[in-house]
Amino acid sequence: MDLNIYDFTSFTKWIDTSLHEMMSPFWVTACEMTIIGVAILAFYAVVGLYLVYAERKICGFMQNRVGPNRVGPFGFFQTIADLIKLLIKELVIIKNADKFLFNIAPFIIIITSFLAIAAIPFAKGLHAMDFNIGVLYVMAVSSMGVIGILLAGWSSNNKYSLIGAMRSGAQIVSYELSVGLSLITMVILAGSMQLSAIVDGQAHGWFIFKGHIPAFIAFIIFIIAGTAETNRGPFDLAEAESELTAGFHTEYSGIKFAFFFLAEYMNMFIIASIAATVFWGGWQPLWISGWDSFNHVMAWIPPFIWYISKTAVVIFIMMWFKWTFPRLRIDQLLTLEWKYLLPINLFNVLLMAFIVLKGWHF
Amino acid sequence: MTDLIQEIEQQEYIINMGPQHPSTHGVLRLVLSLKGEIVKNVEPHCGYIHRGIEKMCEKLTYQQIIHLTDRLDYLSAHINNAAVCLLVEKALGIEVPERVKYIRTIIDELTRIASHQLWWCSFGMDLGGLTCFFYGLRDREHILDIFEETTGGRLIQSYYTPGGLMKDIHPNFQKRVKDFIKYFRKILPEYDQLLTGNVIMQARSKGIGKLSLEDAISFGATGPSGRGSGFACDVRKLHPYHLYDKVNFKEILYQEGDTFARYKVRMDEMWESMSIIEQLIDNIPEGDFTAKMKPIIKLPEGEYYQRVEAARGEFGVYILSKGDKYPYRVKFRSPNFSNLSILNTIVPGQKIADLVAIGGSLDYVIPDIDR
Amino acid sequence: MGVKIKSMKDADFKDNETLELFKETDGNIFTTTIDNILNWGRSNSVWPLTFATSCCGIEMMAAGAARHDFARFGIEVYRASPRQADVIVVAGTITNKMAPVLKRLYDQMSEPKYVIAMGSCAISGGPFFYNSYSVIKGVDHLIPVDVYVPGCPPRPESLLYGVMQLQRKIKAESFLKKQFKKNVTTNE
Amino acid sequence: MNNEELKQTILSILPSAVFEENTQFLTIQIPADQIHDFAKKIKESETISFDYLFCLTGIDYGDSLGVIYHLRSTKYRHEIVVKIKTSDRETPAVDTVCDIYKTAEFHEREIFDLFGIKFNHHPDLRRILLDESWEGHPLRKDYIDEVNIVER
Repeated sequence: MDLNIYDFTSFTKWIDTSLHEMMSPFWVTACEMTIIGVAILAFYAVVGLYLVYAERKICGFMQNRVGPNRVGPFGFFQTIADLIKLLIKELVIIKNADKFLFNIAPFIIIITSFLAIAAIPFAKGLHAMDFNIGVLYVMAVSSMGVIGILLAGWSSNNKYSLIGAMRSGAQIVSYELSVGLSLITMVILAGSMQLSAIVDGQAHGWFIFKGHIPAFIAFIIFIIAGTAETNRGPFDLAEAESELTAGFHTEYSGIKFAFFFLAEYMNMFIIASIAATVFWGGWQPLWISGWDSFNHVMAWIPPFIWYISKTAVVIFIMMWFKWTFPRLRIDQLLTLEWKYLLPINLFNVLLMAFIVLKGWHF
Repeated sequence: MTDLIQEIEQQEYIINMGPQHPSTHGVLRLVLSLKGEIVKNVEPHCGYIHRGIEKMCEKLTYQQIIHLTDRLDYLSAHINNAAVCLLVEKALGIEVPERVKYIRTIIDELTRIASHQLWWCSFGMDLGGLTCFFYGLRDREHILDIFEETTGGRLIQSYYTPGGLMKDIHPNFQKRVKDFIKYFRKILPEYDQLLTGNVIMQARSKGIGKLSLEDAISFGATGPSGRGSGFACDVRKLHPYHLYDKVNFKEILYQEGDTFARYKVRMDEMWESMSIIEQLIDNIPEGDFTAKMKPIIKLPEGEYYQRVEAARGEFGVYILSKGDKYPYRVKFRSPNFSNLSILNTIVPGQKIADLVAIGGSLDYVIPDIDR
Repeated sequence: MGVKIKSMKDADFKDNETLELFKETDGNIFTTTIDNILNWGRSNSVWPLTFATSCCGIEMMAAGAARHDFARFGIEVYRASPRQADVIVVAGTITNKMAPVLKRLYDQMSEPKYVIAMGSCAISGGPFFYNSYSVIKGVDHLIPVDVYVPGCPPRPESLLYGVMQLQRKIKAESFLKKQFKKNVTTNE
Repeated sequence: MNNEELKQTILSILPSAVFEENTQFLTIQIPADQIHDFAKKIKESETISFDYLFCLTGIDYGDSLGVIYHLRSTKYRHEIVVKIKTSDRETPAVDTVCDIYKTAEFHEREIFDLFGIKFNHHPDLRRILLDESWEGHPLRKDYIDEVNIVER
């Protein structure tokens, strides 16, 4: 496999060395951090906005409608118009709300979703930070968002918000287990927690094919639990429009509401990209042993395209869930996790360990 | 410390659902006492859309009352109008032409299907399945198209008048109705695929909100809400009007009394309505579309009561006439008002999400409750 | 603002130059450009509140559904929380008991907010004008109305047209000037 | 059971019942203070078993107020109309039947709201359709509201 043409390592190295020639190491670090920060911020904004747009178009497609089509070609600038509107909307100050917590909650949510992006490999060498415990980091950071939800619900001084926040707390704490265990299953197969190493390990076959049965089970569980972790339908109990009006963000207006709105889509993106990275080989092209010319053609498609399209497929599946299923009730939600997903998952970990020990994987 | 815990345990968490809330289907206000997620007590507060229609009717002629009954239960507007028309015709001893009876039966059943479609949308939406909303409304538009061609209106048409109809049906009417039946017979199984067979939907509706037969009778819960508990209350069978004694149809009865039974009753009723229409649509006889009526209707002195089977249950009109052109007292027995009163019996002990599902399965139309 | 929406021709709707003519000309180019961008965003993203009292509500639902599809104009997101909504479509009769609730809902909405009175009940009391003891004769007794959509109930197309009129009205506004004026008054 | 037999049975339960002529349903007038006992008897009676109250109407006769009960037996499918009249307009009061027919709870609240008839022993007699602070009872014939009503 010749992937060197798409290797970003030398490019980043070159930036690093040329910066070192110009300034002192302290300023180099500062400069690099700024570049990465700005790049990720831009990426974040674009992805967030266009996920909202994609969701509207997809739900329109599923509901026999056209969706937005007046603002720009095919309504392409619809979400930008929404963003401008939300930016200049009044921020309502709630009487008797806990002002400090009320104001800080949307930032906690958006920062946690922001942090998780740092660890995700977009292509070889295109990595904000390559932790050796990448999987653990992503899990830890993305589950911190629940603190923001809890604070938002608690500080709003609104009864619906409080119920929404409590539901969300119970839900995320439970489903965190399933997300973690299904990732652990894959870590056993990969033998590493470093995301770049996990991706490298899939150069000759994605883990979902390599790990066959247990990997497939882990993938299904990960998708279910991941959907639940992002508070999306059919697990959108925290917002539950028909029950709790708007759930934990009932009292938020303007840009603070936009933060919640955006963070939901970014969390979905993160879950989808982890699924793509761990199960579907991240930026690695499709590789089938023996089909050399086919593999060669696949390798010519840039890794970033591979990564984005895999993520898009997972996101589409998650949107499909939302627009098909009715919502679960809170006790059914917890039953599903504690009585079904968790035991299956624990068994699956054992199965995977056994298969790896015996070397029965491909 | 234990005292404090006990005191907190005793306290109830009271929330207001409504008047502006997505799942109360209008401006109903429910005051819920919660304990965690479990509803301890629910107290309906209605009257937010009480428009005083009964008082207004005392200053209106019988032809004018039609326009207000439309606006009671706007989803079964035609059926409500039929009640007033039948009452006036009965009081005056007028026999309407056979053609009118056929058309009225067909339009009533179309109204019922349209109403159940809208119920299906909102029930799906209450459960959180937003796509149902668009499927149901998409198919409802087909019925509204038929109505629009014949009556000129979409939602509120005032098509019936005492003695007959406002005008004759459109020449396309029969063809379009047949087309619609053909189309809808194909589409209705899709509804089942999307919602009825769904595991989540079944888990959320089976065994939830059980209404016993005794309670259903005692509360006067009629329509699909009553028939889901095995209460044989279909006015079309008990006191046939229009042509319901001539057509073959089943009264849908389920014994379980839960949300799912009420759901199934409505789904099955759509099939029955289609079969009723199919029996009639080809046989509409030629003739006048209205009987000869005097421009000013004066009911003979006396009391009259007429009931019809509206989409949500038994709709009754009580009129006390003193021989004037205005009625002395008009009372509408609205099905939703009685159906609302069962809420505090079946909800306590269930979760908030169940309350929403139960509310959806009872299918409220708030202006019908408040009049 | 000396703007009369009615005097605008239909073709001018897309034409920003005509819109500028309607604005007072004392603003400089910079603020006008920013205003245009802001107004473009605001007018293309009008989120209604899920609020319906009676029959008109069904037509509002129909307007959002598959055939008429509100979403094309960016009016897709029906918000259940008044804080996040931009426009309250008063669809249906408002009674004396409902009036304080409606006022409160309007107050809970965040600025800039608009009101569409949908249907003759909301405009004037409609069929319940005479002899009714509990109906408010027009919602403009309670809250300021921007667009009236007549009909009983109005067709979904009418509602769409009404919302488009609201979009024109937003486009002719000057957001910055309004903000500036507000600040001046609060400073005094 | 036809109307004639029904008449006999009801007379055996309440001899003082007065039957009206030429009506759609079998209609009886009974004294206002007997309604609770009468309703209990006709509901529990095995032979007539009126268990379904399908309409409960308040009415203003001018000199007095009245309540009309439309009853039906789901078992035998016969119907009856029971009418009572209050003695005066100022302090009208009748006994509630909501312990017998649960649907009466809401309907009686509505009648209390619109006509001002007080139902004794009703568990929760408040206004249901109008505000708590509303003055007067709008469906009475002598109700005047110059603020809200535009006469035509």
